[in-house]
Amino acid sequence: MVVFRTAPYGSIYSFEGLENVVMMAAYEQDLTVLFIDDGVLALKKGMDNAATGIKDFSPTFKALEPVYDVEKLYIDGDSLKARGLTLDDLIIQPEVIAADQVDKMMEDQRNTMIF
Amino acid sequence: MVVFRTAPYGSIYSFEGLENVVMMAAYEQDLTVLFIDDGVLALKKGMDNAATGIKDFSPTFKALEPVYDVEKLYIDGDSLKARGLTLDDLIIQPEVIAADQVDKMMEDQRNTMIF
Amino acid sequence: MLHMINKSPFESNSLEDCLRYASDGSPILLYEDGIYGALAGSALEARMKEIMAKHDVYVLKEDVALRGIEKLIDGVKEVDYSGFVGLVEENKAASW
Amino acid sequence: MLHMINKSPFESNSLEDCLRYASDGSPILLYEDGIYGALAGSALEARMKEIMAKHDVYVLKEDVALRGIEKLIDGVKEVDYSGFVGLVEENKAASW
Amino acid sequence: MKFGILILEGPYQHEASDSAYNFAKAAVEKGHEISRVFFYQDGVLNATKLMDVQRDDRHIQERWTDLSKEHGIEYIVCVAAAKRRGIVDEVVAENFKIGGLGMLTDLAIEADRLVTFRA
Amino acid sequence: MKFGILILEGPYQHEASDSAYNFAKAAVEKGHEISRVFFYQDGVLNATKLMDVQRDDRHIQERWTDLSKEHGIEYIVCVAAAKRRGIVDEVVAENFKIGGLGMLTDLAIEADRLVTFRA
Repeated sequence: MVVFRTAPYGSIYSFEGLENVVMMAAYEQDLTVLFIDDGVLALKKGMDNAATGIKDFSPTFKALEPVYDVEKLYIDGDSLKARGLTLDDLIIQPEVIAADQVDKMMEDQRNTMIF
Repeated sequence: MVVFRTAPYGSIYSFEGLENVVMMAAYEQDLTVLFIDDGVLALKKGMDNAATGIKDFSPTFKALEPVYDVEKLYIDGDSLKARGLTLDDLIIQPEVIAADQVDKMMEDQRNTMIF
Repeated sequence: MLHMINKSPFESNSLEDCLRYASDGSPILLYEDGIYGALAGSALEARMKEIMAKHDVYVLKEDVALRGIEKLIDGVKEVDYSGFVGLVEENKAASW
Repeated sequence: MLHMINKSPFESNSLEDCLRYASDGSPILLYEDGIYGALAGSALEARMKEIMAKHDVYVLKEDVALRGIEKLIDGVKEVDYSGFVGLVEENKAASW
Repeated sequence: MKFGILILEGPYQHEASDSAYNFAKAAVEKGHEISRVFFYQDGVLNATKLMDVQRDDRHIQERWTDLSKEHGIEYIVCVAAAKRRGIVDEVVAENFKIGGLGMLTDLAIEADRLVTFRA
Repeated sequence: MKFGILILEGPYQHEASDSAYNFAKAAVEKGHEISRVFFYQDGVLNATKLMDVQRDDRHIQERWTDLSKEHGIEYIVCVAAAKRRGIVDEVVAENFKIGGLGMLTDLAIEADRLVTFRA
C-alpha cells in the first residue's frame, strides 16, 4: 500500500512516490493507493507549470487507473474538506473513506509506504 | 544576525548554522545570535552521543561567548517555557527577551539568517 | 521585515511561529507549499482573515499556478517573481 | 500498526495527523525530533496524556540521550534500538 | 523475520540515515535478516564514496559499507532518483549497487516488515 | 540594490533551489546586482555536474550555470558542507567554485538584502 500525505512540488515526496506507484502497478495486482492530509493536493485540477519549469506530474496521477490499472484508489474526505476542496476539484475521483478506516487498511496490506 | 529555530540532530540546520556563527564571529564584532522555537533545544544540558555517534556540537555553543567573543546572545522566554525548560536546563544563559522584540531586532541588523 | 513562509500551514507551524514575532503591519509572503494557507473555503480561512487584519498577505503567483489553485481568500494579494523582488527591495527578508 | 513519529510536535503536525487515523490501542514510537513530544512540563503534556489514554507511547532512548532530555512525561516507555526492532517484530510499521 | 529498509533522505542533512543504520544494525544483532536496504529520493546520496568527513564525526557511507561487509546486506540505490542527483557508477561506494525501482516493489512484497526512514 | 542569495537545500528534493533560481533571475532582470549565490548545507548538491535529468524536466545545475554565464553571477559552494556530502572539485560544474564559509559572512555584510531559500 502506498499513501500520499505530502503536498506536491514543495518537496519531491509526492512525485517520487508516484514513480514508485507506477512501478508497483506492474507487479502488484492488488495495489492500494490512499490520499490523505496534504497528499490530496497532488490531485488538484488545473496545474500550470509554464512559469516555473517544474515537472507537472499530474497526468501520471490521471493515468493510474486507465493506463496502469490501479483500481483501489482512496481518499480521506476530511482532508479534502479541511482544504476547502471537493472531488470535483480533482483530476481523479478516488473512493472517499473515513479516517478511522485507515489503520485497518494499512494492517490488511503486507507493507505500507508513506510519501 | 543569526537565528536558531530548528531542533538539533533531526536536521543539520542547527549544527551548520552554528559553524556559520563561529565563522561570522571572526569577522563581525557586533554579531547577534537569537534562539527561538525549537532552536532553544540545541542548548539543553546533558547531551550524550555515545550510543549514536552523531557529533555532539553543544561544546561549541558553550564556547560562543568565552572563546569566540559572541556577547549578544538572546533567547525567547516563551519558547523555553512551552518546552518545559528554564535557563537552568541550558548550557549557556542567553538574555531572555519577549517575542515582540524579535521583529525590531531583525530590522536593526543588516541581514538575518534563520537556521 | 518581510516574513517568507514556504511550508503548508496544514502541516507545519512555521506561519504561526512567525506570527508570534512579526510586528503588526509587516508583510507576509506565502510561496512554495506556503501558498496553501491562502486556499479559499479551507479550515484555516477564518484564521487567515484574522492575520490579514494585521498583515498584508501576499502569495507567489507562479507557485499558485503550479499547484492549480484558483480560489484564494479575499484580500490576499498576488505577486509574481518580479513582485517578490519588489517586496525584498522594500523590506529586509526573513525565511522561516 | 506501529506509528512512527520523527518530527517535533512543536513544529510539525505529523503526530496529530497520524492520530486521526490510528486505531485505539495502536502503539506510537517517538524518535529523532519526535521525542520532544515526551518533554515533561511542556505545553503539550496535557495533550500527550490524553493520547496516552488510548495509545502506548514509546520514546527511543538513544535519541532522548543524544538530546539531553532527562524528564519524560510519566507513563512514556523508553526503548532502545533493540526494543524498536522488537516493536517492529510485533507490528507492521508506518512512518509519518 | 525478513526486514526491508527504505531510506528517503540524505546523510548529515537529516537524521533519517542515522536512524536507519542503527535500526539495521540492531535488527541483524537480534538475528533478523535484512533482505535489502533501498535508497530512494535523497537517500541515494548515502552511497557516494566522495564523502570526506571531519575526524570527530561519523562517516555515514563507510559505516554503511562496513555493515554490509560484516553481514552481507544488499544495498540498492534507485537509478532514477540517483541520476537526477548526480549519483552515478563512478562515485558509488563499495557494496552499494545502482538498481531499478522494481527492486523496491520486490522488497515490499517479500519483506515481512518494511520500515521507512524519511524526513 | 545588491542582493545576496543563500540556498540550504538540494535540487529536486525541495523546491528551494527552484525558488532561488527564479528569484535570482527576476532580480537581475529588474536591474539588481546579485553579489553572490552561496550554496550551504544540502544546497551544495546543486553544483554537481553529474546530474542527469529526464528530458521533460528542468536541469537544475545547467540552469544555474547558464544564468551565471549570462549575467556573471558568482556561485560559491561551502567547502565544509560540500566535503561531508561528497561534492569535490572533480564533480563541480562550470561557474561554481568551492569556497570558505567566510564568503557567506562577507556576503551578509556586503549585500543590501540577503534572501535565504530553505526547507
